[in-house]
Amino acid sequence: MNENGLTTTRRTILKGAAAGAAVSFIPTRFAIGQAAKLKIGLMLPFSGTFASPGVNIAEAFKLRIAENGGKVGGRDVEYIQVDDESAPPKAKDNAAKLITKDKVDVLIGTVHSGVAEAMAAVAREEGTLTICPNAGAGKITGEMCAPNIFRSSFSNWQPAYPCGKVMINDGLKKAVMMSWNYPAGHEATGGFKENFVANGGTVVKEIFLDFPKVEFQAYLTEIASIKPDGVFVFFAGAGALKFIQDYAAAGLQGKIPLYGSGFITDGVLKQAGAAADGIKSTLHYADALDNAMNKKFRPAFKAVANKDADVYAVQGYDAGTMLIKGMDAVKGDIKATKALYAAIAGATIESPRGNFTLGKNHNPVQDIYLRIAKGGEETVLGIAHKALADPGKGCSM
Amino acid sequence: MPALSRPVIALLLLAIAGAALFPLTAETYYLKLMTKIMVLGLFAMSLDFLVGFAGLVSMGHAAFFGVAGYGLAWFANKAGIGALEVSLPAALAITALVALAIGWLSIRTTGVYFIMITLALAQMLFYFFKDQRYWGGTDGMNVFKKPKLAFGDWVLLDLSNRYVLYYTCLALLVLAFLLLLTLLRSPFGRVVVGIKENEGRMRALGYDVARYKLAAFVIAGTLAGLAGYLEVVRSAFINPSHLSWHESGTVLVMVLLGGMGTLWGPVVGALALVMLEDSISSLWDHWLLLMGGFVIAVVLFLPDGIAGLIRSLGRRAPKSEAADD
Amino acid sequence: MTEIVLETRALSRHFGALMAVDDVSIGFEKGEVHAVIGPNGAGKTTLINLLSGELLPSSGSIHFKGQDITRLPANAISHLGIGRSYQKTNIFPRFTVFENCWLGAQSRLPSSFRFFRPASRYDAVRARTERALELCGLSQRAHATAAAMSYGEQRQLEIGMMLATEPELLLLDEPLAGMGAEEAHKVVELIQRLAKDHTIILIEHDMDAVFAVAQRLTVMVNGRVLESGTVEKVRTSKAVQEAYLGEDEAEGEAA
Amino acid sequence: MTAAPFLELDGIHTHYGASHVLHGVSFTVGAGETVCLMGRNGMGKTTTLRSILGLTPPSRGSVRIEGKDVRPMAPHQIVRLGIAFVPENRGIFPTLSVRENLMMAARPGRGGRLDWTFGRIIDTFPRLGERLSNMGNQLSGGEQQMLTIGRALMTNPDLLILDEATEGLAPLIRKEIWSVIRAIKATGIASLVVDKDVKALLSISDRAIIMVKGRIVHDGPAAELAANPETHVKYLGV
Amino acid sequence: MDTSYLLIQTLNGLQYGFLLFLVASGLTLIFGIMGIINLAHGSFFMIGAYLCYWLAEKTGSLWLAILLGVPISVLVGLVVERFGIVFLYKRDHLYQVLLTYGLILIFNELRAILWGNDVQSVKIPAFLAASIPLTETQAYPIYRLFISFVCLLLAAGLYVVIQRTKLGMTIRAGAANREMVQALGLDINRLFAIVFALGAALAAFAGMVNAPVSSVYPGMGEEILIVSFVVVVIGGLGSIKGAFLGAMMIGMADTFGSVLLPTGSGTVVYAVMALVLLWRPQGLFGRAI
Repeated sequence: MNENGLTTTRRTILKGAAAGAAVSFIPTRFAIGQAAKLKIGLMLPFSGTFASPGVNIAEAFKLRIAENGGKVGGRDVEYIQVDDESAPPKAKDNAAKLITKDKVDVLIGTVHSGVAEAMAAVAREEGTLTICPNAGAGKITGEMCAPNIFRSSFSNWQPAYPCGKVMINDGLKKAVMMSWNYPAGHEATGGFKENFVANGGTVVKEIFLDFPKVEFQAYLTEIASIKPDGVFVFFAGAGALKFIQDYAAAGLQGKIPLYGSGFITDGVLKQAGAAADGIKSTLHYADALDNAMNKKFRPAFKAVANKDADVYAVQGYDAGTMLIKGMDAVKGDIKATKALYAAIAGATIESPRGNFTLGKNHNPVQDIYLRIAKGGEETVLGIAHKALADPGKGCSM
Repeated sequence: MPALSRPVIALLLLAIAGAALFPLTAETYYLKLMTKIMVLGLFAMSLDFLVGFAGLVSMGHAAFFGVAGYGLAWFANKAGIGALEVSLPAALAITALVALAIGWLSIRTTGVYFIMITLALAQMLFYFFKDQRYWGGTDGMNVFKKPKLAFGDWVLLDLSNRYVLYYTCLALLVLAFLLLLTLLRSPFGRVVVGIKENEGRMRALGYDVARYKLAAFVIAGTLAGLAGYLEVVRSAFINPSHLSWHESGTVLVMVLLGGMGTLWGPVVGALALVMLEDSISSLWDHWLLLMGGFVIAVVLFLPDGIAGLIRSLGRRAPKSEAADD
Repeated sequence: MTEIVLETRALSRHFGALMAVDDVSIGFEKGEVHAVIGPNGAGKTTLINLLSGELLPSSGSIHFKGQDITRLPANAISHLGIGRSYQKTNIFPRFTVFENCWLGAQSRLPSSFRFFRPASRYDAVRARTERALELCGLSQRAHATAAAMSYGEQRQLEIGMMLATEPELLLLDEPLAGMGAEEAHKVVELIQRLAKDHTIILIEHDMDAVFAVAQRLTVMVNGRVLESGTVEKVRTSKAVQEAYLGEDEAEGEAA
Repeated sequence: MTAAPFLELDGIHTHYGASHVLHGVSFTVGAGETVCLMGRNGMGKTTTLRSILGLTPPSRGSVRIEGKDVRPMAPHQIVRLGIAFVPENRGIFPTLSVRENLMMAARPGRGGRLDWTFGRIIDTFPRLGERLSNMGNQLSGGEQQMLTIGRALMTNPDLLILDEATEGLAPLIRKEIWSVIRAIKATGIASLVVDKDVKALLSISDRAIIMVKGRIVHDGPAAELAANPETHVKYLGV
Repeated sequence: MDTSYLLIQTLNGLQYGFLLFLVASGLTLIFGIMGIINLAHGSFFMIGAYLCYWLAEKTGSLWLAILLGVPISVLVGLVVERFGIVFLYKRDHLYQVLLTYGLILIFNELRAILWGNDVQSVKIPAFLAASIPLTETQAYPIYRLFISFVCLLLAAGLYVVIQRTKLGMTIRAGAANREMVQALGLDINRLFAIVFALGAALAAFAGMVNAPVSSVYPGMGEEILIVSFVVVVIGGLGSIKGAFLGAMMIGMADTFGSVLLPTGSGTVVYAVMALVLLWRPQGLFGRAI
């Protein structure tokens, strides 16, 4: 990209640093006697609906760096945190500020898909290494994919897709899908529908309500009158909790089985209690996963964050691993972009969710688990889909 | 009618010269910030024409800002057209039509009704873009393909270049200012200003007041559309919040802060507000608390805005007033 | 000269239960000065508001030169050549006198949807403005701000703005209201001058002024026409004597 | 009659925005006295009344009620010192019924005096009694005027201020209003009356005041003025 | 669409309508009597909801929360009136819009400081948490019936206060002619304070009873404010009757709109408003403008 070159050159001149191109192995900036700190911008929601995922990601990411001796590729790190408020309109300015004013070397973020897309757009333009630790917007590793953009989490399509088959396997052929009227909702329900219809199911009704409204009553009334075999939903956070409670209050729990992308129960299971009993969901992680990494990670996270780890924490942790793997390969020279990106893309990431690799479009290729909720606990029923890769529609890389 | 005294003209010329030289010294960040300020300044100026001159207090001005933005996004993303000579006129034409429709409905009312109806109709458009999957819902659309003005291989304007964009915005801002000044001095402008001063009397003098108000509304809306178009070029992003009533409120604050009925005041208002946000927001999470207090303080203590302040400072020379009598 | 230019037929307007104008039928003749008198609240101003299109009648109709103008808006009526002045000074206070009259004069352009040429270069409008200023006697004050002028001058401006629209029929609502004797005299002279080539409908309390300029009178009480005709006819009307002009005596007897 | 008059204006100046309307107006109204305020349109009569009530506070001078300066007070506090106001435009509440118009104003006078009750008002204005459940805007002009006066009396005032109470009314109704005012005067309530009907005014007033351009030009016994028609012809131009 | 389905949706529409009425009636009263256009009115709704959440957490009881919350919101209303709105009585609507816009920013930030930006939920009291089964799958939550009932009760109470009491007469009189009310010896400032506090309390109360079903979130005040504007514009500014009718219309339009036309639900209420205005620019019960 023409523009990237221009920007980088220009900034280098402005900073009056040694001509960058000639000394590509040496970190460009020096503090007294040692390599300059690596500036990491954490652009995450620290307030609002997604504050809890935001905080968990940040804590787990820092935990991973701390486990690595507080260094990345041999360089000390400096964090610059920005609360993105999950507000897409502010995203461009926030990201641009981090890159052009604060001059971060790496950008980590974020939870909200719309914000992440805006971040990715700026990152593409400015050529800054960016790792997305949650937002599942298909575009980020689809039509917007770029050599410098990675994702440590999932695509919205990914955890929902296997659920279509799961419902068919349970003998349910007539489904209602419901989500918020926003791209994440459309992508997730789309993934479900793709697999559900392909295996002989029919979606009788698609309900999309205003984001982030949680007034479900009118729609639950409608579901009750349609009487489908099952309901598939994509909701997250407080909205998910509210949905589970309202679903039970409307008398539908146990009468019409409820399925969802795993976010329906993640992080709200304790509060939902019995109202969540029987909900089946598919996700690339489950708290109860039985592997060594997970058993090590969960207490470690609890020790620093003072709360239980969840899928978001795992994704933040893995973002740290991805950065470390890449930077170690280039010994801390962030300017060696080609080698850096290749190292990340080719790595096998040891994760509490089980090891995964990155697909061509820089999205994880990972196992999707089937879980069921009961009495405030989630039980893993098995793997719903092994090593599922996002199709990465529209990505030409 | 907008009287530009000599010191004000001198100040304005100085400001334009300063803005023209600014990119020579600025870092990318400040270059972009200035571009943003000019775009918002244009937006505020268009609202000032409506509020400060035509006397129509609209709380839905962001609707036009957003519609034009979506217009550009449609051309770039859905139709794949990057030609400025297509997308700009088309986006402005759509905006003008929308302004005509909203104006036609709201002009029939006055005062508080007008405020509420413009607010509600803008909100209707907000939901239109928010609810339709086609427009990308709350996540909006990213616009990577920036418009270009080219004849064959000869590229006249490539707005993906940040310097070109900067100077385009500056030029359009100045042009819009001159256009509105010209309008205000024309017979049309006299009528518009007369309506603000005494609507009933204008009617009795034989003016079909509603038509002039509607025309003023459409002109202001279309200019807001120009600002919206540039905003999307600048940020490469559009989502429903560009049409939200917060946006309408903020731009109204810019108009008041800068000084109503001056055209240039609101640009100063935009500058002040953006700089304030830029400097405080990173220091304090709850900077909006300060902002709220600031807005209230301006309403209570500086009702004529910064322009009023400048004018009262310049009132040392009573000569010009004596000349009037 | 008995051509009727303006005519009301059974014109009524009520506000709630209040009959402000009640079944009024008057014909105004071309070229005459026709005064409408009556106590405050008799419905005179409401009548003017109906004639100028600022109020819609509850029933009845208004005809101007044979055309039914009952439902026309005020601006359309102005364009037919009917101008009005207001009882309560109704000007553009923050504009200069010149600008005030300019707006009247400019309204006679076929349209003011002219966006680019500076207004000041429309010479015909300028000429009309200056003529109106001359007529109402404010040429010397053209550049004073309207709000800063004396009450009497504002009253003159009130008429000047109307004249700038070059109407053929004038509706004057108490042009002398609140004026001192000298100022009043000037306005009476102005009305006399205008009377030569305009039809004038005049509401006025000052009886001396009314008798000085009017050829015909209509007396209204409680929204109804009590009497209408030549000055002599009204002066000698028994009904008017009792109900209006002579009421002081009636009160005196009661006392 | 005590030493201090009930109402005393002392050199008040009042502005409406930039225009200076009253130029040092001074006069008094004694307890139980009926005073009329005359002058042509725009001479400042209504402004004088509004200045007394604090609705348009004077910029200079003082207004005293029973010797107490009321200038710092809010209109409702001034009124509660025993004044009732019948404004020029009548000020009927159109969305309230006749009964409600009267009831909302009801309060005892100073010292808990309750001379005027709902019943007595209805006795005084039998026509209101017939229309109790009608809304204010369904009344004729004369009925509205009676309602305004009745409503004023419901506050049991010591001073009744009437601004153009007979304006725009048919002669018969006017007569009725004048006789009501006379009856009120007979009960010992002081009044300050503004009207255009000079003869009627002079016949009921104890004292007459004439205003020209925001100044008092004449203040004397009404009978004296009635006997000297040239004075009022000069100032009032009738 | 069977009858029980229609019945439930109608109940949903009515319940939303009643809630809107509580908010809109305050808005319209404040405008009608004080001439103030108060953008911050929605903030009282939000404050009510957050107070309810906070007090319910502290006391463990929704009832106690409402009992304590109402006087607090009255107090907040009084403070806002005395220290903010009071400066606006003689100012242009433009300044009213801007000052109350500033108030919104302040309220939102204070809320963020006091209670954070998270979405919170309030528990429905146990004895109202059940549903009334209508068919095999359809049921109607009792708490929603309770909301409708309470709102209807309040609306009736408001009607009685306004139509039958001396305060009500004074309020109606003040809406018609502010100066005359003063001239009759009634303290208009006190009346303003009462009306403003009453409006604030109604909105806050609506936020409280609604908190358990809608949950509590930052943007809730502005959301309801704008819909309330629509209600008031439809009903006619200053008219309580109009506000009631408008609220019912919008409640129904929104509920059925979101079911029948899910992706156009946001626009439905505004389309209704536009239609009403085409027919009557001053709203259903508004005075001619």
